[in-house]
Amino acid sequence: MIDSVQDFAQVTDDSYSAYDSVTRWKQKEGRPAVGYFPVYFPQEIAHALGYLPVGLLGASGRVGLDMATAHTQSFVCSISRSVFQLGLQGNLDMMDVLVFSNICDVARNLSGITQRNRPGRSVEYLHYPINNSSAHAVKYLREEYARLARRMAEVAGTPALSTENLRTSVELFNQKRALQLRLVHLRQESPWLIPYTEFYSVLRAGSILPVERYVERLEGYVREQEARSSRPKDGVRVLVLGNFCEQPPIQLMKAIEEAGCFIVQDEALVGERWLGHLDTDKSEDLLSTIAQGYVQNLDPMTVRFHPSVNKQEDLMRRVRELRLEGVIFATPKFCEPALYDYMIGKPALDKAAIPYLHIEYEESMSSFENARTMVETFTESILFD
Amino acid sequence: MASASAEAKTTFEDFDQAKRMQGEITKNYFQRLLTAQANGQKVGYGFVMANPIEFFNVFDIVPLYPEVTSLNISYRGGAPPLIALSEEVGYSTDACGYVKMGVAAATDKTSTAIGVLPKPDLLYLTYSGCQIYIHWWEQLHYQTGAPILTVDVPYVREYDGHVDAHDIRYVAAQLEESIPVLEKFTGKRFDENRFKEVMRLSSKAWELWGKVLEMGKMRPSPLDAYFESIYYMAPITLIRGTQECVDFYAFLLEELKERASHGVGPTAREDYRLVFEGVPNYPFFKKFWNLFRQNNARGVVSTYPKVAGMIDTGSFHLNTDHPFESIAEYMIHAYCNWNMPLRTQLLEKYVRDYHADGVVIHSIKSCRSFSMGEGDMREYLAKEKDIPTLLIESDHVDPRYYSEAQIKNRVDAFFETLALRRAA
Amino acid sequence: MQASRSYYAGIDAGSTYTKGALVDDRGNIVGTAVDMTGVNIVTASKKIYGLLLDKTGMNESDVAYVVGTGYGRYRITFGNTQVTEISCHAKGAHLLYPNTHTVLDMGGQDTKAIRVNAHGEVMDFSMNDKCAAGTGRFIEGSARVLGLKLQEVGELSLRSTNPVKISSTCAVFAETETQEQLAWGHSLEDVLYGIHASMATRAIGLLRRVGIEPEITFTGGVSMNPGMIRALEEQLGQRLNHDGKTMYCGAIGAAIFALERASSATHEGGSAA
Amino acid sequence: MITVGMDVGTRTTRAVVLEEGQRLRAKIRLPTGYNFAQSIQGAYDAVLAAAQVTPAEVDYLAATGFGRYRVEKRDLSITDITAAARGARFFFPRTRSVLDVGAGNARASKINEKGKVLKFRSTEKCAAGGGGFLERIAFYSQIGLDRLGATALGAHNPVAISTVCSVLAESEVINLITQEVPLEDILMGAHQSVVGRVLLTLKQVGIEQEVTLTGGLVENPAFVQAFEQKMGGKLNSSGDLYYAAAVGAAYLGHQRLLKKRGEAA
Ligand SMILES: Nc1ncnc2c1ncn2[C@@H]1O[C@H](COP(=O)(O)OP(=O)(O)O)[C@@H](O)[C@H]1O
Ligand SMILES: Nc1ncnc2c1ncn2[C@@H]1O[C@H](COP(=O)(O)OP(=O)(O)O)[C@@H](O)[C@H]1O
Ligand code: SF4
Ligand code: SF4
Ligand code: SF4
Repeated sequence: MIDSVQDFAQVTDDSYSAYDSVTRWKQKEGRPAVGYFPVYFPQEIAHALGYLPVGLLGASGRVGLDMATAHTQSFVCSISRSVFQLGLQGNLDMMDVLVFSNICDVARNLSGITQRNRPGRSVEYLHYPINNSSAHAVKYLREEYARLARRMAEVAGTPALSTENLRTSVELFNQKRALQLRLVHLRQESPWLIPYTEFYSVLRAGSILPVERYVERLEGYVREQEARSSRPKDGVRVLVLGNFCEQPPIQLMKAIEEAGCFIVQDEALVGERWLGHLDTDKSEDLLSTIAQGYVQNLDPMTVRFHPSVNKQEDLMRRVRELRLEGVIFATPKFCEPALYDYMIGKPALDKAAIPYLHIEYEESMSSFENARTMVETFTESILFD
Repeated sequence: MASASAEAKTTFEDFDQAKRMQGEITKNYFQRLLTAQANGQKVGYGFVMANPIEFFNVFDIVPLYPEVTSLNISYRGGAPPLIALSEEVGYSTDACGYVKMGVAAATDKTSTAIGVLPKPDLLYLTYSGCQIYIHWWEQLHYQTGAPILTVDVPYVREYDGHVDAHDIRYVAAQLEESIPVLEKFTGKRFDENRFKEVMRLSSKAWELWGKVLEMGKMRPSPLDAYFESIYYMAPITLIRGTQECVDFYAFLLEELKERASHGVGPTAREDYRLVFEGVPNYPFFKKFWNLFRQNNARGVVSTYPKVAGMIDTGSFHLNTDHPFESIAEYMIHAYCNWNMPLRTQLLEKYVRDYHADGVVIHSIKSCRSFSMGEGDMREYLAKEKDIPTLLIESDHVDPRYYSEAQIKNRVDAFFETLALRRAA
Repeated sequence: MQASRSYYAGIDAGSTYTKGALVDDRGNIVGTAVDMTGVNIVTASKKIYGLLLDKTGMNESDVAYVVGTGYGRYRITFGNTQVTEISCHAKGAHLLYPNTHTVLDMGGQDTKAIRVNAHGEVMDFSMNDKCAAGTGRFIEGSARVLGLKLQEVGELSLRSTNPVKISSTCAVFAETETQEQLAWGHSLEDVLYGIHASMATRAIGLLRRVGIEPEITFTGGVSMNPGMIRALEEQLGQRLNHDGKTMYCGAIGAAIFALERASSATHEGGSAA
Repeated sequence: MITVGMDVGTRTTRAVVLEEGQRLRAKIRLPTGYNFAQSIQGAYDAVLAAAQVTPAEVDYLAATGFGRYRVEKRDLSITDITAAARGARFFFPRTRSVLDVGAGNARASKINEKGKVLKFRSTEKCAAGGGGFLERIAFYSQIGLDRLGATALGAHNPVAISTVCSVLAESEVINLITQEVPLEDILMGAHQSVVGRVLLTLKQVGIEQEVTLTGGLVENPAFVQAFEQKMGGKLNSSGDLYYAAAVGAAYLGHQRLLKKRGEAA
């Protein structure tokens, strides 16, 4: 169990820059790797093609941005610049394919400039439908997936996607998501059991470890945590929104906890567990199943647009169900999707008189004083009168 | 200065009548817009970038483009109070200025420099080129309760500009799906003949507008395809699909030919030919233009007027025989819907085709759809292709981001290097 | 005076300091002068011009041509013409170090990276973007807030053993961050070096935009700051040209332009004023 | 009961001695500098001396401000927003909105009748939303901070300085100076630009009467005047409010002590 935690922490650390574990894996397995930019990526497809899917989650402030600065301006979020810097430095060279998608304008254009600076190597772009009320959306996404699978097979010279492989992969990833969700629920109920830092690195390891190994480790870990009991502690139950893409500095999340808050739910790495369970029994066309899983999933996610879901009502539902005492909007600096979602949530919280706080972060920030002061005041204002 | 005599055209003014006509067209359009709801018409909000406004025409929906209203307001100096209104309720300074202005203008009774704007009856979400469009309509949806009608448009993802058939099918299918929705919304039947007629007029206007912009290839160029186009691009957006629109571009084309034959242009001489990229700065538009005018530089071609449609790239045809597919293709080929390498190559091609001396990129701090990647564009043009390239930054509507001394310094230095190259 | 009107002056009216330089007709630097710009650029530039003449023992009549540069270049009323400081720094750096191919100018309110050709002409340039973090003003601000003299800041930072990471992208914010790091108990030296290191990273980003080609000449007021020199050299892994004159580079370049313009003006038989 | 409140700010450290949570016995301020331990000790010693109390007589020490954790002898640390709110109420009991403007940023809060913070917000970091900007301008224009406000009040036609970034705003000021715009008008413009940002922050939490200003800017008459004009209402401000956060901390310390003693009894 200690081993798992260390293992998780170590690979998490690795994913902050060098991705050495990916290089080692490739050497050992002789198979390709695909790096995917957040938020969501159909990892099972990559897995079924023999790829190791690896999340590109920025460099957590561990690299200087001198090279990225030459190509990008200062008014874009850190994750885009640090992923770009990693690419320019050659730290992503072991990735046979990089995939970006339409989560925002920054990510969309990042695909092209990454391609331009990675001559002769594969950079793919996936379009996730935004119109889930169209009868053609699932079909469209299925074709996108099929296209991507063809490209990836071509790049790596691996055999084309087979239904059998895909079925095995979907089942594995079903397990992974189920375990992650169990952990998420456990922390929702008893947030004092696992410190956020540990919880985060456990989840994050899932974006870099081979799924077989991850599932095995995670199973033991989750079981052990579920069996643990400790005296419930007092804290302000908060929901943290905004960190769905750029990873907040772990120090910031710590500062929130130290100020007396329990982060009962947040959006870090949501894309990893977002699909929940996919039913593999019904269909022979599993690509459609995966596409359907995306298009018809109505769970709220900032970078998804559902004309039919009311984000405000959904937020209030979460306030009730999670027994929240406050909401913290922790938005990455310059991340417009997060900033606009804040403006949707804010009036609803105002109306219901639920306290909320807005702080901005950058992955490379090294000073948390301002944030700490704000969070402390926020908790003081909830706790004392 | 003596006033121009009636018969002979003597001053530049005399060759600048299309701009005045455009002013009239815009004025009339605003008039129609501001009275639409009182006249029982529906107001649909739409986006400028490669929009299928032909559908609005057929259903008699009056379009309101918050991008256009915002730029007009900010051209008239009216942006700060609207931006302030939005920031007071919590919008970030980093958010797109158009959105902040648009949201404030749609709030109850907000009066703007062009009047009290009607609220949306329908939000037409065409996702060509900018992701903020989605967030913007979401804001308005929660604010006003107006329904959103979505047409998803995939990004041009291939670096050679290829667009998959499934992309076109997907967009065309959605356009077809939107017809019953619009019928229900307006209570009118879709009139196919009318639709074809509108399409025909649109194509005609596009064709003429394309020819107008091609005039920039002449040396000297009779027009400034960046600064003057700001005015000229209004009709194609506001009143496309009408005879009036076609007439406007026909007139403009004639006027420019006349300018060419008289050797008249927007600057005294043409010392420099420049390619412009990016949204202009509206609050300081004239000052900004002057920085270039003073140096006798003309924008001979620019990407900005192409936001409405990529008329000069060979990827554009409206075809009445396959109306849905051809509109779909047009929507996919929106400038900001192109990936960055394509955009960069287009600029490079412009430099060649238009015999330009350099490229000016005006980067908008709060618009990542345009600006994310412009740094890399500069890298490529300046470093790999040795094309003099100037990158300057400010905002399209927010005067707080314009620092005159800084920009002037850069522009002056740029002309110094151009002069040096010329001498060499 | 034996040869009247054979001297050429450059005045660089910067945001912080106004600098002046005088060269003779072969381009030798005869003298330099500097003072705070203050609120009145017109007076400041006149004053520097006077100072420059005093120091070199010249009269106005000895000077054939004056070129103004810097932010206040249009206010240098006695100047014959003006050139932007980008061209001037390139020119000046070329004079001081003829093998210069890249110039890094760090001044009070902007940082510029300039690529120059073998004649000291600007091939490409890039300046700090809209966001002003990473300019000399930032060091000045930190010095003032900490109650230090400008000259002390760089020196002190050299004594750092364990530099603190200052990562704020914002100059305004970085000032506060500096103090916060101190409040958390980091040593002054370490915090100061952290500031220099973070500014160096930004400056190198700008240099990369134009391409880093040796030799690199470091100009502007910040080239007087040993902490900045160390941080830049460490991160670049190469040496920079700098000396006591690089601060005057803009003015020197302007003086050279004065020389060149004056000679071409005589050829054309006219005055550029 | 004697409680001491210390507010360790980025520019100045303020210390106050409060008797029975009611009577302000002494107040003192010293520059913070970079040697925190020294300024904190200095301010502590000085304020005790001024109040004529010995260290042994101090019952409680509450610290606030960004350097609060460096006050090693503290019994309690409180954030500046909470402390400033209580301090504002101490001097102006009918306060409902508090505006605390220091060097780095401005914080606006809405409080209830007991001084509890209901909602708050600080100026965004990418903004010239604090007194530091004015300090720079004072330095640059060679006017001196003490005379800055008074000079600005002589303006006839203030020119707007609109840039968001304070560093760039300085360039703008320089640019205006080169255009020979009268200094007073530029200075007032600079004040108005800070006012604009601070007022925005206040509006984001909602303005409720009475509004009290705390922190360093109470010493700047031009800021106060420009603020009142722009807000269209009165602002409580007095020299004592420079010490509001320190007083608020001392007051909360007193409350804490009462509670503890009550529990013990
Ligand atoms: N003696 C010095 N030691 C260290 N730094 C200095 C010294 N003199 C000037 N500087 C730095 O140089 C900057 C001013 O540079 P300068 O090139 O004169 O700017 P500008 O041209 O904008 O006036 C100051 O902000 C300061 O950081
Ligand atoms: N004597 C004064 N006259 C005018 N303004 C002053 C004076 N003293 C301080 N200020 C203003 O107050 C600000 C400092 O406020 P303060 O509350 O001391 O900051 P902090 O809490 O960060 O130490 C300065 O930036 C300055 O603008
Ligand atoms: S952090 Fe926000 S702006 Fe940046 S890539 Fe992610 S979604 Fe886009
Ligand atoms: S982000 Fe850019 S493209 Fe999008 S609405 Fe704003 S200005 Fe237009
Ligand atoms: S305030 Fe800071 S982040 Fe904003 S533009 Fe200025 S230096 Fe940059």
